[in-house]
Amino acid sequence: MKGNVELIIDGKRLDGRKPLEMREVEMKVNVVRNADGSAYVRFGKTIAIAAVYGPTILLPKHLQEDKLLVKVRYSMLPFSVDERKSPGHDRRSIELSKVIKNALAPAIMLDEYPRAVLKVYVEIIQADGSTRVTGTNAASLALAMAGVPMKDLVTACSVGKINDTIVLDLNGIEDNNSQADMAFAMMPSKNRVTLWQMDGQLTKEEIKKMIKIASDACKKLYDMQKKAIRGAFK
Amino acid sequence: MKGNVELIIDGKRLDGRKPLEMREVEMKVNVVRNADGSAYVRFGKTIAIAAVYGPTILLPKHLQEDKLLVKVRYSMLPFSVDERKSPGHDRRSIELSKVIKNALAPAIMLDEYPRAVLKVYVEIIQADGSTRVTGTNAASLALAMAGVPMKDLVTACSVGKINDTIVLDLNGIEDNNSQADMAFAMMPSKNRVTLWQMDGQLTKEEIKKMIKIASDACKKLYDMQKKAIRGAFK
Amino acid sequence: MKGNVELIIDGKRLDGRKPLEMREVEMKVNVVRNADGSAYVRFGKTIAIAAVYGPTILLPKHLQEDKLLVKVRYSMLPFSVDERKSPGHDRRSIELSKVIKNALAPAIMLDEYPRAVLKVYVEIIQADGSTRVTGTNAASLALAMAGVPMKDLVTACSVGKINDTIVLDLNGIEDNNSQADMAFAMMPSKNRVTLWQMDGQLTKEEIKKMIKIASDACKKLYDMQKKAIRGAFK
Amino acid sequence: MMIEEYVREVLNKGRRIDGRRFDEYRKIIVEKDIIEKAEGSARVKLGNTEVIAGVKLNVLKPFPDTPEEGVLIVNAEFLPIAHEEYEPGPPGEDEIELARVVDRAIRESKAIKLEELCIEPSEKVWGVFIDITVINDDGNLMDAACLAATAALEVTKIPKYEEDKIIRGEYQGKLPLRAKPVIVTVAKYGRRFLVDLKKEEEEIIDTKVSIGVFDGKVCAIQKQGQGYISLRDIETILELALRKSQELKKVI
Amino acid sequence: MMIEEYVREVLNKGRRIDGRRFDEYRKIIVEKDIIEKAEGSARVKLGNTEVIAGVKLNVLKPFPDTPEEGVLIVNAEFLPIAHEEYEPGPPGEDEIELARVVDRAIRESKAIKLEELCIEPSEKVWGVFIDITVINDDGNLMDAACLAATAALEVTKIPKYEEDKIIRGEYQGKLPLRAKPVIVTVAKYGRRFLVDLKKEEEEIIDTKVSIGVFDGKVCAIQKQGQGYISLRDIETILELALRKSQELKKVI
Amino acid sequence: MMIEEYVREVLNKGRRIDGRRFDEYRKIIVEKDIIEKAEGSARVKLGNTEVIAGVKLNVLKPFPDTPEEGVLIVNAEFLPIAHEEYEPGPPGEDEIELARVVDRAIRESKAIKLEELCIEPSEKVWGVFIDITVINDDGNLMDAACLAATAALEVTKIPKYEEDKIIRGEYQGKLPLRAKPVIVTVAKYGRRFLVDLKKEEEEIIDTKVSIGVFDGKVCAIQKQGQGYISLRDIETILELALRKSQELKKVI
Repeated sequence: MKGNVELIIDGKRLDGRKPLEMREVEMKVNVVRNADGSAYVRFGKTIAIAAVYGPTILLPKHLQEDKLLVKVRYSMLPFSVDERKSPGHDRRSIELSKVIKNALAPAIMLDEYPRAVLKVYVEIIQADGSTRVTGTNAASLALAMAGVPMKDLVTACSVGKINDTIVLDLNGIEDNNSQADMAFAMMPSKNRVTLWQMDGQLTKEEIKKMIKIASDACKKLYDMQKKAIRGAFK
Repeated sequence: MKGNVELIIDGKRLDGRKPLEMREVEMKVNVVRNADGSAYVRFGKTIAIAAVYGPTILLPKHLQEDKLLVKVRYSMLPFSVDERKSPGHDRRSIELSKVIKNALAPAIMLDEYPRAVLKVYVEIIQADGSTRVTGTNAASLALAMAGVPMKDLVTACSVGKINDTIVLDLNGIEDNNSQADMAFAMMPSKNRVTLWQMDGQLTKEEIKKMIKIASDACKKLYDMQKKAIRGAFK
Repeated sequence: MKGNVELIIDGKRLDGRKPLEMREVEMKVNVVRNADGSAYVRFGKTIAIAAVYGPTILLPKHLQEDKLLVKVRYSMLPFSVDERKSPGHDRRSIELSKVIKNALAPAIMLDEYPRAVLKVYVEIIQADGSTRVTGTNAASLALAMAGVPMKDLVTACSVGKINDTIVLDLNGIEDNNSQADMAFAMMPSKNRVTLWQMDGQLTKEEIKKMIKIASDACKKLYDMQKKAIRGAFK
Repeated sequence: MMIEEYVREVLNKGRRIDGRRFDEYRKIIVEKDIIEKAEGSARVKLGNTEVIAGVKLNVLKPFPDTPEEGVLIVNAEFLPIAHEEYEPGPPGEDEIELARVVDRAIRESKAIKLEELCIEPSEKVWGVFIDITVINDDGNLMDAACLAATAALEVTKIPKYEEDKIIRGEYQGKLPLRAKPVIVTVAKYGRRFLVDLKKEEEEIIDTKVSIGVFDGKVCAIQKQGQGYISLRDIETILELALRKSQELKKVI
Repeated sequence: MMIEEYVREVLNKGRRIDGRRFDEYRKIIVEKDIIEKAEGSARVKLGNTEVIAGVKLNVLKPFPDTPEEGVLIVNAEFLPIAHEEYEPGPPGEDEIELARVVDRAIRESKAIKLEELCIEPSEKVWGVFIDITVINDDGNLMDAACLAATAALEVTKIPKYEEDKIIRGEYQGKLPLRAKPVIVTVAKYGRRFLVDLKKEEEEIIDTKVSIGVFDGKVCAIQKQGQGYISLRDIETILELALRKSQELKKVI
Repeated sequence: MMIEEYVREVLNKGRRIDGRRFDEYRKIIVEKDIIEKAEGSARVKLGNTEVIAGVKLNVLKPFPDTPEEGVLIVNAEFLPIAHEEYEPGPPGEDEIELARVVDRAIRESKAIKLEELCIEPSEKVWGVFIDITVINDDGNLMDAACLAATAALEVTKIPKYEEDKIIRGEYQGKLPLRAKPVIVTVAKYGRRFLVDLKKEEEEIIDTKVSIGVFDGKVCAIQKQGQGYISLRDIETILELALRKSQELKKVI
């Protein structure tokens, strides 16, 4: 079915955006009082809350490693999607938890916390496409607010191909009907890519073009992240 | 549907009882040879066996607390009900295990066994209403037989409202069609209430009346419990 | 249905064998490079791979015993059977794992490895009857290749009754339609029986006759096992 | 330990750590319709405690003994973000108890007109799934959860259903309701009765009774914790719960 | 350790700790129809070992390869009340083995006339669920379990079935039976063969063979434990099992 | 530790522990149709890494949004025989990731003509179950798994289906295919790019990107591991993957 749905009419996407336009983005920090760090990120109707607990000593002892163990858990609330999702960790959530962990870990100074564990939870409150990148942005902010030493923030966005057009920040209907969709995250100040996933059909040239669009978008989002953090310390 | 079934005809309940009449009650102790303490309690066709193991040292060490940890598990045997119940702990059993634990714990001298665990198992052999209170009575007897130091026995019964009449000791069909049913347990010699649950619709005055009936009934059951214990030491 | 299917026509079984003829047997050792010992055994279309890891120290400490703990896990690959078997350990696999463990343990010098654990995995790659005995033969070879000290090899075969005839080495269709089938394993050099299971209907005399056939067959298989081991050290 | 002793000391002096009266709730904020994807939703803040309830409707086969009635399912999850001691995994006894007590308050008060949710007798009825998720736990989850559930039901709409298909995002009307149950949890500390415990208070007070109330009547009772109440406390607890329920009802 | 040594010492002297002969069962008590809610039930006491079996009937879809036959399901649970080492949880290998061996003894002896349990070919047949629950474990659960299962089947009635509904508590007749299988478990200690081990004996004897018997024929064999028997033991074991099965059959 | 240091030392000198070039695969052996019971199967050896993929076909209800299309299900299991660290149990995150990336490579390249697998619209379609089992893990399971899956699909036949029944062992024709996707996993160590890591290399290299390729196009990308790549590495990685994919395609 993919690619058969008309998603761009007169150069505009169904929600009125231009191809390379992001949805409205909102970022807030310290939204979960009990957590050591937390953040709320909204891309259009996609809403993620992330919270960080730790680092704390990992027990039992025989599981300890010589660097910080990062645990990430991504999940979607039952009412975040059209058809109620029954609670519990499905295969998709397990994969995305791993992918987000691998997106964040390169930015964390893992060596500073031997024998410790850090818990990062990403809850998707509402899902309208691009949940993993929205969640990654929230998790990165939550880590920063928790005071976890980081080499840089991690900033993420999605880019895709719909109706033969490359677009930024896919929403739900675009995601479901895309010819290709790519999730991407980087440490913007160092051009280091930490998350890169794609499914669909693309040529090498298309991929290169999309990477350029995604990395440019990340730089804008990076400024918003930094602003959200600064706001908390005002 | 509740309340539409005729359960009281000419002042008599379907099993011939008067509204405030209990079913035949039978109590036996030391029914499970391997257990440190055990008891059998029957209210009409509702049969519960409870057994206690412990207190024993809680392992691993990091789970130890400075007072006795009481674990309670209530379950119904597969053939105890009309439609076979598949084995395993369902949500109802988990809630009732907690409720029974909270009914028993106030009577146990928890401080006397730091770092220890006590296991209380309640098996419903046959279910015809009022299983949680029948099980609570059995568990209380089993604790006493196991020599666990207690402030008092815990004694339990159910009271409900059917066909606008308040009745004592609901059986299965009454429970399923009641306007309200209440489970109640107390330490009778001290008038201390340790279990109190209700669902249905009641006014404050009705509740007060039911509590009076339940606490009076508990005092009679208390005598039977004491008699069962004394019998074991004759 | 059992016993109604014609499985022997003109004295020949459906695959052309005579009643007391085994299927083609193939045995190879060291088929899994990472394992401490491994083997492949094929009885006709039934294929088993076994691998052994250990003995290693058993952790956590409080689980240690004064002799070697042998863990066996038998399982069938999803595509090994006509109707795909979904992954995971079902009741049949749990029973067979125990039965194979009890077939192997008497041959292992358990006292030589206090506080240790030995892991034996049996994977059925393709199932066409007699999988537990094929797996037992493979596991025994894998143990020998792992250098686990043994009193003798364990050798196994199946024998059954179909169309009122006693037959050796049941295949899948014979197994499903047998009047009786028996799984048998022994330490051949000492006439010690370590696995003996039967279901069906048999007289004492029939059982004695079948045991004779099975033990004779085991002695032939024993020579093949020894040959496979010797081949590995050539 | 230090905190526990401090909380006790303050309580023993007849005060609470945040200066409230014993029968006073923290500030309550109720926001409705916050999740567009849900058929109904609400966020409730009780001080720092935050709970979101979402309602989803689905078409189900009815139970055989009520072939013409909709089905109510209540589920609760203490999200691991909500407290450092919460771990992901299957629901624990506290989550199950909370869900079941809220379920009873809604079911027994007949808050939802389930009899109007039949699509085809014995075959198809609406299933009303209420999912309660705890975002931050600073105590008194039970009252917050019931508030959130009731508030979410208030704004729940029934999706269009055409040719055996649910059309998500389009609606045929509001979920028919009859009552607005609330739960008031009354705790006992020494001889005093408190409402709306903060987390620190819950750590040291192990006797609570949750009372479900609607229209001045009681529809659910659940004694909680490893403590006891006296027989003569019962009336006090009921009266306090009935009184405070009036306040709670107003905020929905 | 002390107890184990004592048990060994007594056995080595040719006696048993409770004074029985090697081929002697403890006192067997069988009570039938003890659970009114079950379609059939029995309690078996073998000395201090106590097992309850309950039979429930349900209407099921038959297996595709036997569209006109009822379905037999046997399940076993070692209740946590039965021994201090039993924990609640999913069934362990011992529970599964026990259930499967009893299942085979009943199935292979064709004890139940499953072919008479068809309601509507390929659509509806009776499912016979036998649940074996261990109340107290003082050894030899296998023989006690099969006795309880067979005794429960003896008194099992088929519920009335009208207009696609089971009417619990009313019956259309007895479950049709063909055989009364029993299991005799023979243990080997040194050169001796024993029946009906007590728990203390099971701790030190790790070679057992369970033999299912009906009408003088064998319908199930299961060697258990991490020991071995000699080829020449087989006849002795079979003869002992066949002989003792006569006794067991009488008590049902 | 010693081994890890050795592997690093060799890599730092611009060589690999088994003497291969950085862009060189180990010897690849592909055997097809090795499991008669499967509708399709293949064994792939990448050096000492061994993977078996089996394909089973079953009749399923289609997804509501694709009522005329067959269903693809990919599952992976790292058998406990394959490595001393693999334990039996539910699939872990590595097994799930591997299955899902192979699934995407096959699905997005439209390798299987799912639209030709409809038996009865909205009711019955063929379900294609690909089970990937790792027999021995010596690194680079991803590439080996995709090779095995694609090779197994190449020889998969559709069973006969008559009167609502699958006739196992008889076939109506080949599974209709459109593409042969392969996965090339490129790893980065320092400034070097490697393919086909051995297990010892995987222990020290924590940055990998798996690229699914078919007909010169990319159909799946998955960055793995707790490392990062630079923006400018992307082109290098894509080119290396596209180049090596030609080789892999030939061995199927």
